[in-house]
Amino acid sequence: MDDGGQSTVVPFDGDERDQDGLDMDNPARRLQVAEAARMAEAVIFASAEPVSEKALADRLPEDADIPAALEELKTIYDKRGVNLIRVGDAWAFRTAGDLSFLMSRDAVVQKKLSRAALEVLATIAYHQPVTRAEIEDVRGVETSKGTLDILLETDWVRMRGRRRSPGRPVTYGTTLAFLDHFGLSELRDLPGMDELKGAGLLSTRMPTNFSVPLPLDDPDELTEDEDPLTDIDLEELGLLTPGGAND
Amino acid sequence: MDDGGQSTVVPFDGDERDQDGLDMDNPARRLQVAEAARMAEAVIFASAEPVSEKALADRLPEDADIPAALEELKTIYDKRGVNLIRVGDAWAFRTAGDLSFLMSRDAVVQKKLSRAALEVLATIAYHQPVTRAEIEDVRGVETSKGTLDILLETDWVRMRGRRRSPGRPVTYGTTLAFLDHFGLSELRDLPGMDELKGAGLLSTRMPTNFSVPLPLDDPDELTEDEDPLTDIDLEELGLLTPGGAND
Amino acid sequence: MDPLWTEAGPVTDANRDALVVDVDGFEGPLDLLLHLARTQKVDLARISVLALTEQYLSFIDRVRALKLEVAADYLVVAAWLAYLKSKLLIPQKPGEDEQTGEEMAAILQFRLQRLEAMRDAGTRLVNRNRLGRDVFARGMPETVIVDRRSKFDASLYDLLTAYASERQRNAVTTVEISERHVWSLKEARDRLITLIGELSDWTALDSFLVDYLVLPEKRATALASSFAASLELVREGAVELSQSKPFATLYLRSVTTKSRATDNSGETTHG
Repeated sequence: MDDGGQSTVVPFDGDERDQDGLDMDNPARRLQVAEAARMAEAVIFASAEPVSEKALADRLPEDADIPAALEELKTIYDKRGVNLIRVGDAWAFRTAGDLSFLMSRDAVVQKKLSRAALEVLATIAYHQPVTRAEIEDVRGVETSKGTLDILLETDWVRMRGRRRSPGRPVTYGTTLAFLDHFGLSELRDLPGMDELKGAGLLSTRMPTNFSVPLPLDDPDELTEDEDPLTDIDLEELGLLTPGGAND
Repeated sequence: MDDGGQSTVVPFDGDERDQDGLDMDNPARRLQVAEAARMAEAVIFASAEPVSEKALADRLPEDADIPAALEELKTIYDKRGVNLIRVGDAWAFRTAGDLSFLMSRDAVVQKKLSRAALEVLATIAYHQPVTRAEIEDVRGVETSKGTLDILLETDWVRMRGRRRSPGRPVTYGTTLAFLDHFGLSELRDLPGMDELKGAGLLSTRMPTNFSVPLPLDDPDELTEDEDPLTDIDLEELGLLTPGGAND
Repeated sequence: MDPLWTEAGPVTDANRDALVVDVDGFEGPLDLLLHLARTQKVDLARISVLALTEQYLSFIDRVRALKLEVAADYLVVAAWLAYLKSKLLIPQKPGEDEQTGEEMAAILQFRLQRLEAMRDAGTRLVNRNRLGRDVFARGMPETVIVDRRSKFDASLYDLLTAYASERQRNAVTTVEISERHVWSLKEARDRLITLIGELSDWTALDSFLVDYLVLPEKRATALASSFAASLELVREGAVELSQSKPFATLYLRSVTTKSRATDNSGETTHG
């Protein structure tokens, strides 16, 4: 609101302005200020940092009355959900103080999955039910427990059961949340080999014995060589506290 | 603004609204809408990405009339330097298009799409959901590597699902980011969409009456080979929220 | 169509690379045809298809006369156009169960118009006010608004590229590149179906294909292999063949078209 400091950057119209600062009775002038305000609004909005009046002057048409435009903008935004505020000698938009509670809910930072986690996730999706050893076969590298833990945490991957084979290894599969997140209506929507090639994601020059498995028809049903997980299994896997009392 | 699709995300206020949608004569209600508008404004303004109506509903008080608030906001910002834009079922503030001359300084250098990629993008946008074979049918050439995958990478194009036909080929469509980038509220806003559809140029097969290339007398009248739009078509055109009931 | 392709995947690929002589930077034969059609300087709906056919064939002849190798795509279309020309010039015998020249010409016009429409649409699209070029988002976002479905972020594209590169990395990549200068007729026909659309009606193409794809001295063997390839396509259920008497012209039509048509009408019948 401090008008005094701004008059220096407005070269010509000082004498046109009355005591209140703006000669708003003149419709032409009013329109001019409104247009300058629109421009300042767009520039400040799009800028990655607060915009100084000098920067605005550089950008707006020469005859733009920048102090008047900023004054008008400030008034417009005063009671709105977003305010125009002064930061040093520059201007920026900020959420109105009384609404900051709306922002705090978004404080959860979205995490990006690591490349390794993405690979394991994709391997599980295509090859399920799949054991950790089998994931390793496909990937050619060992999968750390941490990676699997993160995937379980995403809620996109679940333990399905145990394979009826020596050691009864745990089998992994995907969840409904997985389909939901990736916008698939069923697992079979995952593109097959030809389609990966067609989309340019997979080289067309793969060896003849190369194949991409057909994802399961019904991921909820256990396959013939899978046993369901029992409570004892869950305890062993640390998913259930012995006694089951705690969560 | 099409209210029909939006009602699904606003659970409680259906019965509060009269025929005209807003009972603005009631000062208390007016205040309530103004306050909801402030909150929606703050949330949408704070984000660089479009904010879905669902995300707004998550954040605003339960009794907030979000469609009314958005309607009010849209009107407030209509002539300003920053506009409220609908992108699919999400909303974003964007600088006004007529001020682009001012903004060029902020422009980030964008990778220029190759002619082939642009053709594929247009084919997908206007024909979606479309299979790769159909894209190739339109262009008369195979889609080379580095075309579809580039479009997938820019996040303008996505795999939508599979066609219910022999071989169940994967279908492609555009994303919300596509609408946002090209300033479209919905697919029906694609330039020339109605004329192209009317001329039968958006079908995969030649329409039976194609050999008579006379302009239609009445573009609103269905041609012989056109069926009236079904709900599924409308969903595809983004006119109806998938699964959403019309009110 | 796709399974046929992948079967011969690597070989075809290598071949394609070897054969691609981009005919003056055209993006495929349809692009070339569109370019030639524009030189007629009339609305695409009113071009003379016969003249266009002549233009295209003489263009191909000129390129070949220069002893330049022409990509097979272009030759396949040349074969189709030569066939179309013959049908346009020789009046249809009544009652013949095949596409008339006029119908074929209409298909060509439709495809040219559709391609042009998509090109114009693409141009109009990129010339719109674009985010990050003409219009801008908030430069100083205060928060990221996400639908609180997951605190993890990954797209289907991320997932698929991760999977593809993982599988690619671990696949033993031995690629055999065999040298062939002529496309098999089967490949040619596959491309033809891609380029010209589905051959829904009985179409005699073999002799034209052979004319354009094969050097004169090799025509006899090419015809023989063409016939063999056709039989294989029949066995695979991709096409149907018909011949009225010994040594008469061989007609073929696509089977997929018919089954797809059935499918569109509601029920899927597997045959």
